[in-house]
Amino acid sequence: MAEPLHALTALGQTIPYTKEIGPYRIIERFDVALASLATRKGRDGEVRAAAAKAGLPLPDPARAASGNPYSAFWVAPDMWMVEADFATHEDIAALLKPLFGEAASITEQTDAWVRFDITAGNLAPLLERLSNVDFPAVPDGYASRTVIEHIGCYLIRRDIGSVVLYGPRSSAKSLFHALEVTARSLL
Amino acid sequence: MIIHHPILGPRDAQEFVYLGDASLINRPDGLTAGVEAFYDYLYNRGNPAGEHRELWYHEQGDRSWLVVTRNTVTHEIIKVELARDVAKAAGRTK
Amino acid sequence: MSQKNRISGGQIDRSKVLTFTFDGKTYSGHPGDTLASALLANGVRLMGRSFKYHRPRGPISAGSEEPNALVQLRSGARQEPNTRATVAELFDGLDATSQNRWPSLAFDALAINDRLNTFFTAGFYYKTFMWPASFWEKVYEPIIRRAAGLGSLTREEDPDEYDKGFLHCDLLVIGAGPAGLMAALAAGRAGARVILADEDFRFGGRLNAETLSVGGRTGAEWADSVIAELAALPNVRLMLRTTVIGAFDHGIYGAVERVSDHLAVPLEGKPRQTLWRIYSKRALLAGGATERPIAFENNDRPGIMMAGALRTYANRFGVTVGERVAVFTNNEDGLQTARDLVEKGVDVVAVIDARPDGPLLPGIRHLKGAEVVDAAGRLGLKSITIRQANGRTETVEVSALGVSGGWNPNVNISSHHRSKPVWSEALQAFVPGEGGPQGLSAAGAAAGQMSTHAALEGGQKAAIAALAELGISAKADTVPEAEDRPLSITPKWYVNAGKGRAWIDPQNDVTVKDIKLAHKENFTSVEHMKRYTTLGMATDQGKTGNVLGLAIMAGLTGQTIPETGTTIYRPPYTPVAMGTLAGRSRGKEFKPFRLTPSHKWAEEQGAVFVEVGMWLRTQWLPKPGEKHWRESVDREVLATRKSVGICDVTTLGKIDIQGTDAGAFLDKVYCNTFSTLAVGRCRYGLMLREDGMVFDDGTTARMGENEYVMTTTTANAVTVFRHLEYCRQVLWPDMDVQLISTTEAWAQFSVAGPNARKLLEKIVDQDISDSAFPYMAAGNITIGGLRARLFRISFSGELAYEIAVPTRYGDALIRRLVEEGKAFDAVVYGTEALGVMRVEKGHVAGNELNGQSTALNMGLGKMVSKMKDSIGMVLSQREGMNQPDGYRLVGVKPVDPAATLTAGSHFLEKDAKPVIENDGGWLTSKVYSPHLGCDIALGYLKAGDQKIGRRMRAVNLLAKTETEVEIVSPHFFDPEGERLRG
Amino acid sequence: MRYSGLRVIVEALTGHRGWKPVWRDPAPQAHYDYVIVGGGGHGLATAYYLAREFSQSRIAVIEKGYLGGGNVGRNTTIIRSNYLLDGNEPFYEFSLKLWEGLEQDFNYNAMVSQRGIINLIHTDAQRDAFTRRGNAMILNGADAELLDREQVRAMYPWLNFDNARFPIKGALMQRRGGTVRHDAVAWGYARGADLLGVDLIQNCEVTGMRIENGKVLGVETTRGFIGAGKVGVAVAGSSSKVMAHAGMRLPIESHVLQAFVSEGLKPFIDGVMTFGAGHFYVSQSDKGGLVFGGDIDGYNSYAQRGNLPVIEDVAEGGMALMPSIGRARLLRTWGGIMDMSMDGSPIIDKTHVDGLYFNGGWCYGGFKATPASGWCFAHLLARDEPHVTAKAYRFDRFLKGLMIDEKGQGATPNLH
Repeated sequence: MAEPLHALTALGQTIPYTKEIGPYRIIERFDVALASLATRKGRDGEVRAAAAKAGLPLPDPARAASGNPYSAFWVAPDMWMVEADFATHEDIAALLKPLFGEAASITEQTDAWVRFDITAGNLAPLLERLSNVDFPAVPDGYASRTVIEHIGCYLIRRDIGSVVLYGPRSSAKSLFHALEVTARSLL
Repeated sequence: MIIHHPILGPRDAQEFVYLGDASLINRPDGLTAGVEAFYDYLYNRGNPAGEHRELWYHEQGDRSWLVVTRNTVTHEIIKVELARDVAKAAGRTK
Repeated sequence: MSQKNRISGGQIDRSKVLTFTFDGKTYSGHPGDTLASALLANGVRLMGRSFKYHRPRGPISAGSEEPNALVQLRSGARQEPNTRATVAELFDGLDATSQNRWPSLAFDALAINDRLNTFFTAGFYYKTFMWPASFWEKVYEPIIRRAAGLGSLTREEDPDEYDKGFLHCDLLVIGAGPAGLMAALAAGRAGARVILADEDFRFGGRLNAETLSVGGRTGAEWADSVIAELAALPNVRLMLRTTVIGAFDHGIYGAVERVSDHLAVPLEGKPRQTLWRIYSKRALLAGGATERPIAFENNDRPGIMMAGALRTYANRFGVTVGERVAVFTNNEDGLQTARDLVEKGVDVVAVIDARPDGPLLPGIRHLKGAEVVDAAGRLGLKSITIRQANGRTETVEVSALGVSGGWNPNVNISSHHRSKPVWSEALQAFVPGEGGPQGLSAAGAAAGQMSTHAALEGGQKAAIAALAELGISAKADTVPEAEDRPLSITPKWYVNAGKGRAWIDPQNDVTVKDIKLAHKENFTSVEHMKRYTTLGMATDQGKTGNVLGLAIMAGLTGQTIPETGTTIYRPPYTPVAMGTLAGRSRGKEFKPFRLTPSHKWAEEQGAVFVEVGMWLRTQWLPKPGEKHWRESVDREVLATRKSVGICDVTTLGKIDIQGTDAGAFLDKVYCNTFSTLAVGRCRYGLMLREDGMVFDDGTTARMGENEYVMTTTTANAVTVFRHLEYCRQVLWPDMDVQLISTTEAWAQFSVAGPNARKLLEKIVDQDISDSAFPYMAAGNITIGGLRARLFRISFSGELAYEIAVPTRYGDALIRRLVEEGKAFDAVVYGTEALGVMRVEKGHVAGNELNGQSTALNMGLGKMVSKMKDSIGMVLSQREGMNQPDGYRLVGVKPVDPAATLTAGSHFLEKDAKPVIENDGGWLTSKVYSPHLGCDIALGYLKAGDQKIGRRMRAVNLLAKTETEVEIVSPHFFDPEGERLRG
Repeated sequence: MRYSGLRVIVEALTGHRGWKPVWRDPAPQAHYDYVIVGGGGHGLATAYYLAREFSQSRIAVIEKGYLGGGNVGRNTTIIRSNYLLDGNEPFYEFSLKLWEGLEQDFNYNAMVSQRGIINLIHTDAQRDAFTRRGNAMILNGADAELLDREQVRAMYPWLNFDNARFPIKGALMQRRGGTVRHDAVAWGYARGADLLGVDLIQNCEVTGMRIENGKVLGVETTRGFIGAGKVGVAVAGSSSKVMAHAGMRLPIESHVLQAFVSEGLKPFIDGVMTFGAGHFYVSQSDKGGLVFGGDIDGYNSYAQRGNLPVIEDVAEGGMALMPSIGRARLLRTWGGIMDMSMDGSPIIDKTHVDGLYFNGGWCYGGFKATPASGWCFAHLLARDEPHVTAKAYRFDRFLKGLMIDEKGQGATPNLH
């Protein structure tokens, strides 16, 4: 058996990238496994039961919820994106499938996305220049798809000073560039 | 424009892709209906100046297809429904 | 030069001196000045030239409605044409030049147009310049174009950055005058989310220009105190230098913040301007009013301006426009200018009051029932001629004249949804009408509440009412006391005197005569009048002149003014820089990049990249010494066909389709059948639009009983996904199908060529022998234990696989393939070689999948199953799409192998003339085939299937070339497909 | 009255006393041989050619608002015949030829200015497509040239050649393309028609159609019933509304198309240019304004106004292509209502109602089509058979599968 393949981050590095711009901190996350989970027709009850058993929250629309070992955010009716620690759950889809059997459709999504965790005292000035989400008004745990400089992303508000952005992996550099120049314009 | 998404609340219409008249829901059955029926279904439109039921897709959102009832003269939006619900109510199944 | 017209007072910082230049001459001013106020302080009245007659002009206003004092601000790449001197904030080192004149502002050769004005009436150009026809482009038009235009644009890239953003509020208050301030205060105190935006660089609106008192303090002081309170409220956002440009649907407003225009150069990293998209639940228009002139002969002399502007310069900027001043008014407001100027010690020689009666101003020569009939002083006002009530005329020397014909509420934004403003007899002006933008109300002068008290009260009321609709209760505080005098206006539009010209639209040189001519020629509807005379089409969009013009037209037609109506108010409220509307989407950032998993590796190899939609793909990889791209591409093709080649095909769309109805679903969306596909197998699928045309194609694999992986073309990945969601939600809502895109989740490489299997066997952990993994097999495998996917499919016609790993491992996989491939002289090939091999094989791609072609056109007609209902099946049977002589896909070879082909060339029979009747079709895709050693092409040829073996001409009339070609089967290479099964 | 340079001089020297109304304002008569519904460019041109080329008389044009108040007065004034498909190209080339002689023909200077139009090429596939198109144009008797990158650079060196997201690789050029002063087209045809005895009736809206035994007898209007031998409807933008009076549903949707003009500038762009990698086209008017536009807003609308996203989209395309226009200011935006048809091409055809004829579905092509549209519609009205260049513009092409789909988008009007 051949030796394992090495991995590259979405920004093309061997180790994830962190950038500090004044009060803004942009951290590329490389340690989160992702899979989509969609309930099959009429199997909602089974899915919720299995999820509860697995320690997998299934938040309401436009919400994210963290759990152990799984966290999740809502992406579409009857569909969530499930997050887990990459080190222990790299093959997240394979780990989830037995838990749900034929009651859910599960698809690996880990490398479809680049994830940036952004922090600052108050992220409103940055995000009001990037996204039409009413960031100061939405509650913590809010999760929504949004467009940033023509790039479709998922935005999760942890709190007023902390946000998680998932963007399409292939556009990681363009998205990072947008975050960078905007943050710099606020110094 | 702002579309009040039945699940997500007010969302900028920029996040949506427009298809057209919601009558497109009523697709004839290809094994029983003929060219005439499909021609009328696909090509002819009421195109009213006033209330118009139309299909919008929340591409930069939750990927729901919506039926939006909108006034084409004032752009006022009167009603927004999930297209799936409308289609089922219209008797569409598999 | 001394500021000889600087007088006492004003909101300028006299402790600091700013120096600036105008037309190369150096002047001084103070912080708080505009370019116009500073020039006037220095005794400069002449600031521009008019559009048509090149008449000398000075400012007529002190605001954004200015039509005359337009200058080129800054120089070099930052040169900024048509900037209003009246709103350009003065900064140290400001450098401005006058425009639309040659050789100089004081002497302009094209002022000859003014002498010839009698020929240049409204629309004269529609009646001449027609003979000879060819002279229009060659002679007349070039002259007109050179003379036309105002400022000039640099050809250099704009060096400044522009930004955009989104804001949300309960109440957007447009304008920070008395009404806006009271509204913001009421709403802010109630805890509502408020945005207060004002285009000026100082809050307060007219309060900054008046001496009147509010709540016992000067208006400006009161404004400052309100701003101080609002600034302390966290729920209030104050936006200075921010113009609300338009009302769009459902409470969305556009606003432009001039972040850096008051600086010589933007600060490092800061934008010049920001475009804000404001989402408001309610909005209040408190944009004030604009004073309008009274037209009289030569009323465009530099030094003649609005009475309110004269007052603004004196009160706010401490500037008098001249030593001897007169005022011409038809309403009470004009008298205030006289009072204030006298107060400032300016010599007010006369007040010419069109109103016959009423009280007289004490201590001033106040002529009742009088009018100004003429003005003299070409480069600057010297004197005016007055006609008194008794008919006696006299000429009075003055260097400035303030004119007030009344005030027009700034209804623009309330009419951006095309609702008509309504006429107020009392004000002799239009006020906002019904049916304006949802959620927008108006207050203050914008709503016709002309006194300060009315504005204060109106602003508060409007805010309380708007918030009540949102369930927010704001309480009414006592309104500070302020003047509350009536406007008392007597309509006066123009002075009917001699033969001279009286200007209505000064920039476009539209005079009373032009309106009369338009009437004579029956251009009497306001829109016809506007378009024929160009009234209101200048950079000020008729803010001062429009109402005057239509009132005069009403007089001529005998209609009332409301019957005559207004033209349409359109966004933007004031002109907006293109850069601001574009924001950061320019240059390389015009659209985001999508990079493939092998991008980093390919960059290291010096690959040439090509834009494919948003993607950058490797086009070819030149080896050292290769001079022409063909050398590289030929090598890549030959090496692949000889041994093995590797290509990144990640950009192809991948859609994961699961659910118990997944197979049935695919039978609906593909014209061929997938429900019968065995698990672990894949099949080529053809997708039609409902109109029966081919939409997309690709290979779809069945990975499990209820699990398929669909591939789409790179170009249609997004639209196919959208279409599938449509089918599953709208057409067949009960189907148990779940979709998600996995395009980016997997790095996928094609490994093609006789040695493809040998190469992969060195890498994958499983047995992939032909028996274990036959042609069209698909399955999950591992690479050193890492989960991966393998598909035995071929686009090149070779024994080929597509192997996929999670994207983060894609870089490693291409390096591994290249490393292990050395044993086989493997190459990595790009999109060019890919294209060569697919054309050799006769596979359709983008140029054939053009949305105008049927399965039949492509020779795939048999794929459309009539046994089941699928999208497009029925309408694909229409007669027009099934004609025997319709287009068919063919292969094309030059008869002379040395001859070249060009894609886009059309087919003609041997001796046929190049006319459309003889058009046989066209070459869709052309490549050079290193195997056949000549150019080959695919094409759509009428009845092509019946013309195999025929010789025709491929004609490129654009290059005037043609090539004799042989029509052949599109399958140039291994037509039996032995290799891919090998 | 005949217009000429001499007349202008004479009038100037005699105080402009002699100028006459450019058209009369007649009261509608009880009956006409032809009633043309729609006083826009196409309706006025139809009436003009009916009278002038087909020697018909007793013609009225009825207009709900003012003459030329629709899309002929709200567009980007571009004329060209650079179409691809056989159904379109002969028609638009016919139109371009009519433009070339129009002013002398109707004695009005509409400023027909053939300053050339280029469609920029950014990919090899685009070059292939434009080569196909250019050849089709020449085969149809039009002019076309394929320019390489350097030829484009020589014309417009200040385009974004060095830092472009989508590089400029060349262009398809039609030198005979250009611009026309749009209002003057309506006024020229109106004046010409009026001089030929056509009654131009403004502020007269159609409220119904009188149809008996499958034959049209006339139109009900806000100014009373007007009888007609034949009724020709040319009301693009409102086609569905008017034809509904005849009980018809059309293969048409109404959409808003915005257009834009900048402040006046000294000469900057000589010809017309379209950006192939973004939604942007531009020219400069004789007054100096940059006139530009992009795509329709994309949703059904009769509101004659658009929204911000398209304005931004167009500006982004403009800045990407011409980085030096950053400091030019957008002065005015406006919105016209387009008949967007199901294949992006127009309809000039009879209807199922005897004596009722239809002209519409012009999509983006309406202005440049004005002369040929008028001529071909007049031909159909007078002769009851389609003009040779317009024979493909039939209603039944959708039923028969003979769509004329230049963009290959199928039955999605907002994508054409």
